[in-house]
Amino acid sequence: MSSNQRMKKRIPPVVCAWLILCAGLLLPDSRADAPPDGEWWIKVADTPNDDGRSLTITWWTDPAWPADFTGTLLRHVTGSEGQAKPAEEIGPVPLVEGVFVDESLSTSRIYKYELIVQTPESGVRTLLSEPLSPKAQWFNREKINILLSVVIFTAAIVLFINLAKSGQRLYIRKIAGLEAVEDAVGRATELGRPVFHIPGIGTIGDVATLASLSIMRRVAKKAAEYATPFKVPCCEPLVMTTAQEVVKVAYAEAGRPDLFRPDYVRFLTNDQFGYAAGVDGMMMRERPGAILLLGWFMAESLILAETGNHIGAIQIAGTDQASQLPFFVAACDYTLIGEELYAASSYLDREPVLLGSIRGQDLIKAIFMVIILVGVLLNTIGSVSGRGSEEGRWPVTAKWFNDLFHSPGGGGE
Amino acid sequence: MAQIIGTWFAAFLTLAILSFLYKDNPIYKAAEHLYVGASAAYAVIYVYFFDVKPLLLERFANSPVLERWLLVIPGFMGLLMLTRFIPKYAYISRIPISFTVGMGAGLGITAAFQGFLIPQLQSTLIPIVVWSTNGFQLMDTINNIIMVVGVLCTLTYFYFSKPHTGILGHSAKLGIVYIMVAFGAAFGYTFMARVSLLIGRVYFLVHDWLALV
Amino acid sequence: MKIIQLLEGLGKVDRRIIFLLVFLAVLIPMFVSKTGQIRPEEPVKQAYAAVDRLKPGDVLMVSIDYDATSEPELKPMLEAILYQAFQKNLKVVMTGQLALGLPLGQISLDKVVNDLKEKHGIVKEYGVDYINLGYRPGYVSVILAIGREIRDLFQSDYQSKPINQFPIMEKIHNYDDIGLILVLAHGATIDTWVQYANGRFGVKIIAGLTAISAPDAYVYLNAGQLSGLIGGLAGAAQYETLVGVPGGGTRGMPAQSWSHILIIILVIIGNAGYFITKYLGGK
Amino acid sequence: MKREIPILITLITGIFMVVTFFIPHWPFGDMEQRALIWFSIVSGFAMVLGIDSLLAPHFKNIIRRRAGWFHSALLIFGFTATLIAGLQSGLVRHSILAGDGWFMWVYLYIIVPLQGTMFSLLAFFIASAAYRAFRARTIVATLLLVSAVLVMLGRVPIGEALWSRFPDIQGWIMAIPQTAARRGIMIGIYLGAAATALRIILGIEKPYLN
Repeated sequence: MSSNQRMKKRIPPVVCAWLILCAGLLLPDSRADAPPDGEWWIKVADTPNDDGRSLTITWWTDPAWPADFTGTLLRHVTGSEGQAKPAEEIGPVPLVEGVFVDESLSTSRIYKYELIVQTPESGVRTLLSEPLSPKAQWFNREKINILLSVVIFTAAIVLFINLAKSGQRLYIRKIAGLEAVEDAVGRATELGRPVFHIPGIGTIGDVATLASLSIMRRVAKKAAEYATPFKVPCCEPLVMTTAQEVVKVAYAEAGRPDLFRPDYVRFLTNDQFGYAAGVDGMMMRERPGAILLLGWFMAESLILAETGNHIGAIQIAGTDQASQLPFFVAACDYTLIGEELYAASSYLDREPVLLGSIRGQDLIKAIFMVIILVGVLLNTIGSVSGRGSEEGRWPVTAKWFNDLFHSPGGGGE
Repeated sequence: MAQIIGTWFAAFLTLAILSFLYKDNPIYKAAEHLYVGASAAYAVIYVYFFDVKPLLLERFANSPVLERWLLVIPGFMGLLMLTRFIPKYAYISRIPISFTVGMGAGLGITAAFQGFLIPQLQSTLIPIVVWSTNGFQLMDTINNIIMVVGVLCTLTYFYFSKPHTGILGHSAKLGIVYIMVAFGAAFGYTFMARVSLLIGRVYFLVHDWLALV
Repeated sequence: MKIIQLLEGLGKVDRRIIFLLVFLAVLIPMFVSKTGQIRPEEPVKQAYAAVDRLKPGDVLMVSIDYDATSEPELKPMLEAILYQAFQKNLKVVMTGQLALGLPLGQISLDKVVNDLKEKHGIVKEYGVDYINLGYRPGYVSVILAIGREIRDLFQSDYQSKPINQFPIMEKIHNYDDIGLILVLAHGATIDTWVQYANGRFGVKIIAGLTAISAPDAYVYLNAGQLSGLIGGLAGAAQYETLVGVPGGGTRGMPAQSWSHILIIILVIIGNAGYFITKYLGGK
Repeated sequence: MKREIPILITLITGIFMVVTFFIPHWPFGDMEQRALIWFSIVSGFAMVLGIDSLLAPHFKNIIRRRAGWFHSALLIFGFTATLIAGLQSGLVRHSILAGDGWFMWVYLYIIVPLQGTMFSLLAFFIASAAYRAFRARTIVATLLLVSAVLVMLGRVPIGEALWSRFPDIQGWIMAIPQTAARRGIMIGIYLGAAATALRIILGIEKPYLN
């Protein structure tokens, strides 16, 4: 049984382990439940998963009051050396809600909370909580599903990279745009015209720009072999400095370090449309034979692509900005849609290690599709059986399954 | 007074850029170079007054000691970047480059999962037969089916490690159908945005400059 | 044969003629046409309802996340919402994530305040009914700081006057005191507002976006992270119709109609020329 | 040595950024925003290199009176004028956003018209690109063309005058099929971005090193 099949055996258990682990750790925290004898109380607890600067105060008074009935909440602060400061009034709080999160506190102080309730029947009653000082947690439990996703993702990629190292022949489907890169540079050389590589307006922090730099290395090497001028106008200084290194290394690899001229890679301006104006001017005057538009683009994408089309250059575009892809599809000869841009470096080199990472990526995509199918099935049964109402729903698991993928800060509800 | 001169100068620059549509000409070339120069200086002013001064200098001046030493890291990395001016030591600049590339890559992984993958996966877990308290919802059912089929097929189009034949081939073909409909829609939707900008410029020429309307 | 050559020419019109037609399609309606009837869409109605639900005295925070390049689309939205907010006696707090957007926001603020005084006799006072807190760098850290305590980063307004002297700021500390946030953006800043302000602090957000970034925000509207979405100049015109104050959006719509019809005619002509060349041209 | 240290730095920084994402404790809690601020600081320094790379060739053009030196002079004039205006507003009027400062004049009457007009060229280019590219050569190309026309008709009052259902069709196309395809493309994009980032951290892909 080749390692491929054996590895296939191990996927289902990995997915199930993940689902169970996710569920186990995501059990809802303890909710404020009504005390048996209706006695009023106030409790202070450290807000979980925070940097230790906030406390959560919960209280129980009389649930029958109107929603907007308020009491006043006071905060008593004692410094680290024990000196008590005067009570600070936090302000009116709706009593029925029963919870308040106090922010921007400090881990080195101790806090006590006093709730003053003014009611016609029972006059003034005050509730005083236990003293507590906030603690910072070292792990954010709400992000457990993200941690597990990243771990599974990395495991899949590394697994397939090692698989590839052991000589496993790996397939990658044809990407038209990348096939055309080589003959685009060739055509520009025949016409004796330069090749432009336009890395877009992204910064070094954008992964699309990093992918563009990876492709730039292979294209620059080809241009060096054909001794064709290779121009890279940049819109961000950090990208320019990195691109200069990339092109220098590529020319050295092609054995033509002498041909490399630092002003091949030039910074134009940081402004999106100043850059477009400058590059359009360069295109009209230097008439490149091949233009590569790869990286992070915004609205200026069509200004560049339409001018390139007008001067008759072969244009290969690729970006991860879904909003700009329609314009590249309309104006360029080949377009790398989103993920095809990231697969480019693996495709052009066919290095087993890179192809392995593509296989790992596809495995995660397969897992995503399985999750969607399972989720859709559960939700459909839930919707049909419950006739839309909450309590009648048979697989209560549907809501629980959806909550597995709640992302704090991602706001997925 | 400054406003009148400004409006006339702005009108000249507007017409100079529009002349590029006819053909590349010295007036456009002049406006282009003026623009590249002015916008580069505008970037320098912007970066100094809104990035380096407040985030490094002012924060360094009035923040607690611990925060202050953390700021030394980017400041030091920035200085190392300037070694590129001396060809002999230019290789030292690889340190800040590798540092920023590492930071960008590290941020990229977690942001991808927290910011998009997990939430969007969650919003695709929808029923494909929709019942609500007042009975069967036909429209919602059709919409949800189209949504789920669309997401799955588009994902198969990006499947690299298997040839697109058989079921995978059909779903990839349906995927490219969805993609092209989405591209056409986005193209049509955004034409209005571009025209609005042209309306803004033409209104400036006609109203602020020539006061015809 | 002459006619076929002519018809084939339909497929190869020189691009400069197309450019001239586009220019005329925008220029002529400014002198001639009046706007057709505008019917507001669901996302725009939701945005209008989100503002309408606020009670007098509630706070509307406006974030100017655009600059001059997308002002033609977003300025009409800002002014229409400011009219609505001031007529409902809401408190308006303006800030922004793009430094050079703030002066443009201030110009619109002054314009609406003056119009209200001259045309409707409604007097709005700086520091009491509205305030402009100016720009603070840091982007994500600014959005998070407002969640904790707005004074962590905003001690003074855009003219560096201390904010505690202004009555409007007395009861404003963080998102709990803000009824609704209006984000006017031309790019990805809406993702950050949704991710942090709505995701982490649960404050309601409506977005006014350029037509180019509005398609991305449908996923947020669809998932309930946004309470309303105004997209492009059409969205601005629809919102102006709801508020009943015609402005840049309504004025621009005739030129939009003419240019859209023009591009559809061009596509039809292009295809006609293509098919004629393909089938008849061959003979 | 020139290869191993950068690879090591990228590895350590990358893993550090992933791990701190899960730690709320100070100083790791807001490491994300700290990183964004650090980016702008390092890029602030790199701006010096950028400006040198921009101005140096143009200075050479002027000194050597090469063809087009006048345009280079114009570029340098634009640069110095804006720099002086920025310093005047920033230092003399304490804020470059000051309404009556020189910088605001340069911004409103030079940068805004140039930026706005360059952006508005897109209205022309979209029309010529649509005319040339929207040809019903294949079924898929026809879909692109039909969906673009339907959405355009749904966006303008004249479209609605032709048939009242156009806006609803446009709304449906944008909300359902467009959202589905965009979500599929974006899931692919973010997975690809995460994989590329991982390859860079692990040193499998190092574009700027040999």
